[in-house]
Amino acid sequence: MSTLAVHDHGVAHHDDHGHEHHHNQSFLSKYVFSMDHKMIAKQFLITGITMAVIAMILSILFRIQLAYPEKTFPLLTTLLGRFAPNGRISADFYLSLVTIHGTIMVFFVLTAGLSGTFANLLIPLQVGARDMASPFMNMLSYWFFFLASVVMLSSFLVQKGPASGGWTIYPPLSALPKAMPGSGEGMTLWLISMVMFVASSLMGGINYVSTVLNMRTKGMDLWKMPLTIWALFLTAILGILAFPVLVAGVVLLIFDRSFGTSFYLSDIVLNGVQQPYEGGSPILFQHLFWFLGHPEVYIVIMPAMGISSEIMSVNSRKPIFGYHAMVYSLIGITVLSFIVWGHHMFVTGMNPFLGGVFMITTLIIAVPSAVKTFNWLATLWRGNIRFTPAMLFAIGMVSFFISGGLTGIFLGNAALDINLHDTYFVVAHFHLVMGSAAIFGMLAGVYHWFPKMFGKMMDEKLGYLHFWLTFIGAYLVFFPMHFMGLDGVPRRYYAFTEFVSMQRWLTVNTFITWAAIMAACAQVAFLYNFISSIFIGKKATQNPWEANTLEWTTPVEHLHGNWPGEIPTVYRWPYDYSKPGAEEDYIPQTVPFSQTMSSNLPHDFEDNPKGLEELNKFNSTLKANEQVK
Amino acid sequence: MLLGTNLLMAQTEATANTGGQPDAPQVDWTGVAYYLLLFFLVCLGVAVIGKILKIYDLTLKIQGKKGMKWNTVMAVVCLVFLIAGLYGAYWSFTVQGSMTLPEAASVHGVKIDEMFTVTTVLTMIVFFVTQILLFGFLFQYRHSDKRRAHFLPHNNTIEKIWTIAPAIVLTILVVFGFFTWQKIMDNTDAKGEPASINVDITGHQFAWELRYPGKDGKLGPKDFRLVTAANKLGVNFKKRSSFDDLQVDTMYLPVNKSVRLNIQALDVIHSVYMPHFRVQLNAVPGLPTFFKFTPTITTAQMRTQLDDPKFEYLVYCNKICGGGHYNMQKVVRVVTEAEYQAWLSRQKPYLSDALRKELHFAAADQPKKESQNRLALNN
Amino acid sequence: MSTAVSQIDEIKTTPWSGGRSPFNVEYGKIMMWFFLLSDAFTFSSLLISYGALRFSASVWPAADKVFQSVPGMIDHGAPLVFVGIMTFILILSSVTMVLAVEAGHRNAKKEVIWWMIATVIGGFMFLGCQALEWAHLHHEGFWWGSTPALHELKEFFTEGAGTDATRHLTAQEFANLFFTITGFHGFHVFTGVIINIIITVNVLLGTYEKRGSYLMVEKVGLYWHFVDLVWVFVFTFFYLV
Amino acid sequence: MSSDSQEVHHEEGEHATMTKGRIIKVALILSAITAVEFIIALILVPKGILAIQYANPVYIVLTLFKAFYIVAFFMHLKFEKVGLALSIIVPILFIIGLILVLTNESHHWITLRG
Ligand code: HEA
Ligand code: HEA
Ligand code: CUA
Ligand SMILES: [Cu+2]
Repeated sequence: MSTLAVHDHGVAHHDDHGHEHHHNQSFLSKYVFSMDHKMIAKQFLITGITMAVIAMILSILFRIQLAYPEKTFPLLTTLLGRFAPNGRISADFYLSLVTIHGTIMVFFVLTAGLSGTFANLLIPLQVGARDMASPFMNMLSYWFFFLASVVMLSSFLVQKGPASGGWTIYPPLSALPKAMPGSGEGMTLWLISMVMFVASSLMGGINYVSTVLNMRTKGMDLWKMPLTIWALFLTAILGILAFPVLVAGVVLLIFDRSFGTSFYLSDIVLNGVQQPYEGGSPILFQHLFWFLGHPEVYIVIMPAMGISSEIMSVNSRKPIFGYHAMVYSLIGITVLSFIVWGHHMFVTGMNPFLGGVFMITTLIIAVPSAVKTFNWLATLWRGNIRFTPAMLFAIGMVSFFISGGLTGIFLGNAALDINLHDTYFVVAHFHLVMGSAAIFGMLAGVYHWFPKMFGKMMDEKLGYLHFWLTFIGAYLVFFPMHFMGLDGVPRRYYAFTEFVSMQRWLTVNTFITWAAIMAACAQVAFLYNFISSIFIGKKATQNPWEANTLEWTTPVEHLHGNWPGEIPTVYRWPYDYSKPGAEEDYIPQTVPFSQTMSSNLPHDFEDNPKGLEELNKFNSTLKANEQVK
Repeated sequence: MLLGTNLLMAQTEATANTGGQPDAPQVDWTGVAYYLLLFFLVCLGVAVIGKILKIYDLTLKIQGKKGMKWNTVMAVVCLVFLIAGLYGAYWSFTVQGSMTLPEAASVHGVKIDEMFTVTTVLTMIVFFVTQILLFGFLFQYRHSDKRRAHFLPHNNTIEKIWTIAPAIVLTILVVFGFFTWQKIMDNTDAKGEPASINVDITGHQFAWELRYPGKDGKLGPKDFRLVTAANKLGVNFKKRSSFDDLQVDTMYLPVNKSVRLNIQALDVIHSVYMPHFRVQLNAVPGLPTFFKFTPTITTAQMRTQLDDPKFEYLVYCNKICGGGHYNMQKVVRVVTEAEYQAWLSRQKPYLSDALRKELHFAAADQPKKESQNRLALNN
Repeated sequence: MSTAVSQIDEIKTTPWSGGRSPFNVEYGKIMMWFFLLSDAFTFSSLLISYGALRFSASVWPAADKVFQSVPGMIDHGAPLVFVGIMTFILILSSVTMVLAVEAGHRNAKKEVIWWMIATVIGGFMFLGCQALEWAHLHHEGFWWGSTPALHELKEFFTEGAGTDATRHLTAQEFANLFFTITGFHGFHVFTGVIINIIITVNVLLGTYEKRGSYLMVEKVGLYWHFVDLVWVFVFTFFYLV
Repeated sequence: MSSDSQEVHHEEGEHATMTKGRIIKVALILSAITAVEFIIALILVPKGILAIQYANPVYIVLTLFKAFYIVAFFMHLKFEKVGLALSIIVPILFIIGLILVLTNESHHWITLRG
């Protein structure tokens, strides 16, 4: 009766006097060291958005350099001091900007900010639990993430600037402090921050998994879970299995940097001076990194997929098409994502034989992705579509995922990757699929669950403005990059002035930069909308989107323990929208079939023969009565 | 004296508005203010429009009408976006698409380009179809109170179809790609075919070093411990094969001859990237890699093709390697066999006089012979 | 109709249909299991890296020549004896830990305490041995980024294996990997011991008695056995293979 | 809600399976295997009865046995639900993938270094 006693104790106690308990909760325990999953979700979200905006500003800074490589901007010197002497960002700092931009966006925005927010908010609410399995570790998870963010940003304060070896920190570049300024303290901080981050995501991950496994409410079997939960669950598993490998890689890197070992280093002469390293292999690091790195990119997209599926079903008032297929494709992606990492290393010196193998596995991943894409389209087909901002962003996510995914097919082909690797084609690919699709998934989630998080509604019109500017902006930014890539323009280049063949892209670069600035400005609409709605937004009703999932059965006013009384029991899958014969066009999961006799279908009772019997009896009696009349 | 104070003032002024960066140029704040103002004006405009819309909405409602149908508006915008987008994509393909690399200048490059065309065709079909369906549906099935959505949870046959269809397409791509890849990466000299020319290319921050074999056609072994100012690559001169090696500063390649690039790096990872030949492989310190290819178009021919008299093939560095990464190039000239031989005979041996001194070779008889045939080479 | 309702609203009570743990396992234990799974990936990656580097090396120090002393007692010619002792200690401490868990199931507080204390002692003994082992190797000249002098190196290899250069190179690689990986494992043992102590104290204070179950001991037990498990692999790949 | 799940959990005395006797037995098996490993390492191999390249696979197999006993009995996964066991075992396949790839790579490195 033990631990559950502990953890149930908390719940019981909230049932009894949770309500009056609220106002005499101290500020610290309510807002700062909160153990309530809803508050932690908000903390993750707000930190995530802050990081996102910072990383976005970084991207604008280096875009300015790419657009006006010759111009000087005294303002930059004022802002960046020694990093931008006489009005121009220095070459090394450009790389720092890119590196930190990438790192923050991938890990801090789209891993912590996305999974962290929505796993914390939705898992307990949608599976019907009082809170996370371990609220305490949940809190720790956030605070580790917060620390990691602080450390990462603090690296802008060190003399030689932040890490600048690219977010993939390939050694030897990242291992030799003398190789470039950013590989000094900057890289050290990067590594420290990363270790904390992994700790955070690990604590989060095992929490999510055990919550989904153990704490589903009565009737919530796996095939009644919303796709968001499926996605977040599998994402958590990916994290648990992938991040530790990065830890191993990072540990070895730290030793190479600070303890004179040579795991990744061999035969190095750094500007004329022999280094005492021998026997290591840089490729080893690349394997360890990408064993995480590739699952990571699916960690980034899968929650977005789940969120979009949910939102598209709700707003086209139509069950998600092929629910089972959607789940199986998610599982397929999860499994496959562990055996394709080599596609980042086709031309890095990996054994060509492996290149061939990885190319096969990589292209297979397109199949589950295809299933998802087509099922989304089928969900819209003959729907009754409501264009809430959330819906628009979900659709944007699909559009971007198709575009970006298809470019992935080029890269996945080892033969083509020879000429595309590390060009702007790759940059275009991953921005479409991650910088746009995944971000849009996150934004969709924010718009959709804002009422649940803050009990207020966001302004729709501003939402529309935000969507169209960002959507068009992102396409304008990233579409042309493909063609730069096809012209062999390499990424991580400080300026395209030194190669005659690249100079003709300058106009395009200027255009891209201004498009980016526009898209960035559009985020102001979002931020204003977000913040103002928290305070002056109009009050939300309990179920503003007329959705079926459990979270909308909780009161608008948050209370620790989520449901005032008993946790509701679940009777049906979450996608009974526009069911023929039902009076409403949605039937929440908590409505028993006996209350919807007119709309029940045989298909609802696949795993309940008795129920099916009853249904048939009921229908036959109906017929009989009609004949009587 | 006066002058002095002036200077001083200038100083303080400078530091005042450049955050302690004496030598930094003046910020022209008016410019900044201008942009900020512009931005605020835009925001203001947006706000005003928003208000107007709200009021218009209200008036409509007051008149008992249904108010603005934002849903329909959005649906229409989706349609507009679809059309505009399709045109944009088309424009981008034609205009920017025409700015991409010229035809492949190597044997395997042609294969890669075929691969690329096939992939492009297949994926672009998918691209246009799916995007049209996506936005088409949005407009077609926009909300209306009269209709109810069509309850359709699943349909196994169609799901099977669109699982298998992509699977087939991808199998085609995989098989085609797999064999292309195998062919390209197959690095054993085919029987009968003359051994390919060995070219040694070594990357370091931030330049490429080239080394060609001499008469013996063999490159001498290297060891990073032997690197010195004069012996940049650490060539080992205990071995005879090293003596006639040549140091060159432009990569000359005979057309239609198989070339084997031996790729190395001294400090960090670099990447030998020759887009025109569709050649790329990383240069990894401690792990010599190589890439075999056959150039097919001479620089001269390419110049006429692109009617750009200044055109040059280039080696880029395509793996982040530090501050100079963006400017680490080497010129490649593809020439006829004759030109190549002529050029080759003009090249200086790697074993420079400075290096001889360093190695105290003056005494040894070996180098004497060396120097003679070097003279021979020179005239 | 009422029957109809009850049956039509039937919700399954199978393990997976919600309202209970599908594995009949309390959440804390599931978390521990998944943490261990994750940690297993870390160690595997480290060991795999070791493997990759070792395979690509031409020669490698012979374990029975590197480890042939019992610090403080025998200085030579006792290959693998000392590590044998270490291994045995760790296995034993694992056994005592299971016994503690087993006693926990019988709510036999006294026994739990004794077995836990035994486990802690075992842990400390292992750490002590590892410290000695490290000290000895360090004394011989092995360390991160340093090896014994060239002429001494011969004795760590099977006769005639490799050249001076390769011997030095691989000896260095060996040292780096050995200290890093055993260090990482030692760190785990150390944290394990700390946790065990905390738990022991809690048992003494009767925390779990009040709770009515010694599940906590069981969870910590899992961690402790995992540390043992890792050692089994470290042992094989550094001392035997 | 989940409290009753725990009730269920605690009524089932699944731990009864790990008796003192069995613990001792497993402990003995583990020590025995270790002993065998030592015999191979200290007697068979030096005496040339078993060549090292054959000894290594034997070591690994024995190690896997030990691993099995520790996980199955000490961590008593053998007595947990199959589901849990599988969810722990199956992911290990990915590790095997990593092993295969890196072994292949390390051989490739040898050929590259020449
Ligand atoms: C959200 C993140 C995300 C996602 C989902 C993907 C998805 C995919 N990625 Fe991407 N990728 C990245 C993020 C992501 N990638 C990042 C960040 C990098 C760069 C890292 C760095 O170097 O900095 C990268 C780099 C990258 C490379 C390495 C390029 C290089 O460095 O040389 C490759 C190569 O194979 C690749 C392939 C793929 C493939 C095949 C998919 C597939 O999953 C795509 C599948 C989807 C579709 C195919 C579209 C929908 C399907 C249909 C419409 C059906 C019909 C389609 C067909 C029949 C073809 N990606
Ligand atoms: C989520 C991932 C993400 C996002 C959103 C972005 C956004 C942008 N990126 Fe980023 N980028 C990366 C991930 C991302 N990037 C990565 C991983 C790299 C590789 C780094 C490396 O090489 O090591 C990279 C590198 C990279 C390069 C290559 C630099 C080089 O190689 O030299 C360029 C060049 O233009 C670029 C530009 C931009 C621009 C203009 C934006 C603009 O911001 C786009 C316009 C704005 C938007 C589309 C809106 C985004 C919205 C928000 C950020 C707010 C979000 C709020 C919530 C989600 C609640 N990025
Ligand atoms: Cu050299 Cu990049
Ligand atoms: Cu990938």
